[in-house]
Amino acid sequence: MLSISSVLIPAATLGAMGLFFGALLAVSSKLFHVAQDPRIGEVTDTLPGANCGGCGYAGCANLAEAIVAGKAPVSSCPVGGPPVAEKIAAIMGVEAGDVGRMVAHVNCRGGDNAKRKYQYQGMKDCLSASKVAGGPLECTYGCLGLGSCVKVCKYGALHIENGVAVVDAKKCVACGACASVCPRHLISMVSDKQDVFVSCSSHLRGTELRRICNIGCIGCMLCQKACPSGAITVTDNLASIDYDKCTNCGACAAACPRKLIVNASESAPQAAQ
Amino acid sequence: MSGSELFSIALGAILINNFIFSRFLGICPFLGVSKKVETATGMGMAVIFVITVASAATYVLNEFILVPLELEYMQTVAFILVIASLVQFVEMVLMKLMPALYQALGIYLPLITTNCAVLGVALLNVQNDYNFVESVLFGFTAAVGFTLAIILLASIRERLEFADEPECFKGFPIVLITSGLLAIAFMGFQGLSIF
Amino acid sequence: MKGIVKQFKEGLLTNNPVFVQFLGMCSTMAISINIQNALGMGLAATAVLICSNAVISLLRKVIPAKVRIASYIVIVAGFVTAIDLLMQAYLPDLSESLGVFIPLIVVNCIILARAEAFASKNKVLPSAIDGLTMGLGFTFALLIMSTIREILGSGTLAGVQVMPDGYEPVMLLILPAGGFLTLGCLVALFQKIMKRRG
Amino acid sequence: MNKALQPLKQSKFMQNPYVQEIVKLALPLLIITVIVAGVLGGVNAITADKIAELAVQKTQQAMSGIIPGAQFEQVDFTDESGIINEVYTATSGGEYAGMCIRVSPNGFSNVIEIIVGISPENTVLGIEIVSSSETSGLGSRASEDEWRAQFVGKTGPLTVQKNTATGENDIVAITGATITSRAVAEGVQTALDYAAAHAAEVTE
Repeated sequence: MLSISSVLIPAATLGAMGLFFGALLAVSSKLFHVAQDPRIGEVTDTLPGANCGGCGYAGCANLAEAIVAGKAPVSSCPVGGPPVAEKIAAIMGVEAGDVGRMVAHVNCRGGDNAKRKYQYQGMKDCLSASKVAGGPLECTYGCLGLGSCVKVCKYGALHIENGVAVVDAKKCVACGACASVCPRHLISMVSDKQDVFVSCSSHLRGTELRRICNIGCIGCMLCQKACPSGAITVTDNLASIDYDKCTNCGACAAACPRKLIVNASESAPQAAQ
Repeated sequence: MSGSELFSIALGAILINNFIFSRFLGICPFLGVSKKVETATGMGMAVIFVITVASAATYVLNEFILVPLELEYMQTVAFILVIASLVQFVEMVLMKLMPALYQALGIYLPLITTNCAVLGVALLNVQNDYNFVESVLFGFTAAVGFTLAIILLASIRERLEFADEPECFKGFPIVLITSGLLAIAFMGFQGLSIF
Repeated sequence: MKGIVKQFKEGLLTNNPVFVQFLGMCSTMAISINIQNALGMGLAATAVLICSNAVISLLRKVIPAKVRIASYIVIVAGFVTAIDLLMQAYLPDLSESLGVFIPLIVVNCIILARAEAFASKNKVLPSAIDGLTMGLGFTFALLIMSTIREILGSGTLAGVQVMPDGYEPVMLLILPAGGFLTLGCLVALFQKIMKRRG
Repeated sequence: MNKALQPLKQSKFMQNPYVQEIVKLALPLLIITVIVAGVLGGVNAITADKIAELAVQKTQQAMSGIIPGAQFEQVDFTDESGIINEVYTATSGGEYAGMCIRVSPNGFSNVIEIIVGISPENTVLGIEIVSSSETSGLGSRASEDEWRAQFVGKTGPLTVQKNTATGENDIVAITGATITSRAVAEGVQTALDYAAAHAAEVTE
């Protein structure tokens, strides 16, 4: 029955074990103390701790290390969402706001406007398609529109519109998964305050380009002349904008004869013809 | 215990009663960490390392402390205390002495404490009343079975990225179905027996 | 009051431990072969979840970070062994059929995940309720799994012959592989429903 | 409380950082383990005899199922096979009516406990599966009556057949659970061997 010894013996043995292991952990935590950025501990605690791997890292502590080392954005925990992002931003001394929300942007609008070299019927994946004779498009820079970026995006921020990938700025958390999976490296991270973009990445000469894509940049330099702040320059047959100098005035978009400079503030202009 | 008996324990733990596909132990990390092959291998190595040490530790604990004091009912609590502290201790030692190996295993070590397989091995060792060598061997081969399973699944999952399965099957459902098919394949080993 | 309803909805549907968080799958797939096992396991796990969440959130300020995992597991193991012993004494047949799975509740990921993610950060009452809702979510998932697997797999429901005599039971569903397949399809169905309801 | 600890806190022993860390970490763990162990010790003490009593009750029930109306008396035994747990001699109406042996061979997922009733002429009177947590629907079908009835009357070396029983001592395995069927057969065979070897010494 309930005798004293039947309670004391287990309590004593397990207590001794608890003490032994507690001491072992205590001594080893002192002996093997490795200087570690205290913020990693704090960030790990704010993360939900489910170690689900949704952020692409192998667990929350791993993500915390990446955030503290600056390799991962503050808001890369999908499960935590904005509330956790704010708390981590506070710990990191970086305001989630002033860092400026980064958003992915696809630097091409060819898609169905670009001529096809052959009819591709292989695996629905841009990487595999780009391996078959350089991809089905005549243009070796353009977006293949097979949706590898759409598939890899965990937030449904990308979709294919008439043959080319388009980013939904509201849903994008700039985790960079699409940028790394695109074989043509067309996706870049830009600040969401930037409205004017050159939606082409081809360095082909104008005559060559006119034949294979009717809304690509032919390097006519009209935009460079029209720009008041000298933000847009044509290098190697392709116009490119220096986002720091650009004031979103839209002069270049108006001047472009091919209408390929997108000005998000107005409605996106239609294709040239 | 003759060689063939040891071999039968080893083969049983790796193929016939594989810890994932027929004993259902350690599924949470198995599905959680099998996105890429090298993370899966890292997890596998960490599991082999911890389960083997845990089997030895739990055998010694059970044989010299719990049984003499008739505290068999305390097995679960004692084993899990040992495993949790062992994992944390190993994590600290590795972080200090072998930072390179720690980076490789790193995050998987704390994940292992919540792994049913580790406690499963310890309890099965006691149930089959294996002696010391058999317990360590059973732990080691069970972990090798786990690693085999997780690497198999990881390599398949890497190719799954390119398959376009129906929308609602994306993510875990297709992984579960794949593991189901792997489990059917492993059932083929059921008939295997060694004399 | 509203908070509790939200927790219930979260536990059972939007944040179901098995179908959404993918926790505790070891026992879900292994136990869900017939209804009695599923019910027994679900209720035992719920009982442990409630008590351990309550006690852990009670002690959350006392336990230092370094020994956090070790102490949580010891508390959970204590509850499980206590329930196991009580079951063996007063509910012998249920305890026998659940066999090795009762001690494995200790490392059932749901309990430790909820302890780590919720109980160690909230007060006692919400943690206990969270334990209850997550436990019911787990039992709910187990029941669905076991109804399907028992009816199709062995033609009976709670031991009572349900399917017509000519029905040849799908033995595969009783085997371990069936666990994976059934859970896979169920999660797919769940994602389809949750997606349509936004 | 704090004031009482004051002298202790100042002592040189407590200044050593290791000791402080140990106290900070090990003390809570110690307290928790002691409480948990104490509670478990108590619960175990309460339930221990109930569980033991249940076990004995179950064995008695099983045995009277095999040899109805007999009194059973536990006998000590020398066990070479490693799976024999208990041996009872059955006497009904004053004279020796056979032996009941509890064996626990290793089944598919767990140990299976079987009680084998053996008549004085060394034939199997019946078997009862006391406890088994084999996969239900497969291994658990071993406890069904008609499958167990196969063993009744058998004496010689038992052989497990996959589909039809041809020989006199054949047992048809349960479909899909050959490992469980073989385990049960092995248990019964061990009991038969033991009874044959020790029948004389028990009856006198």
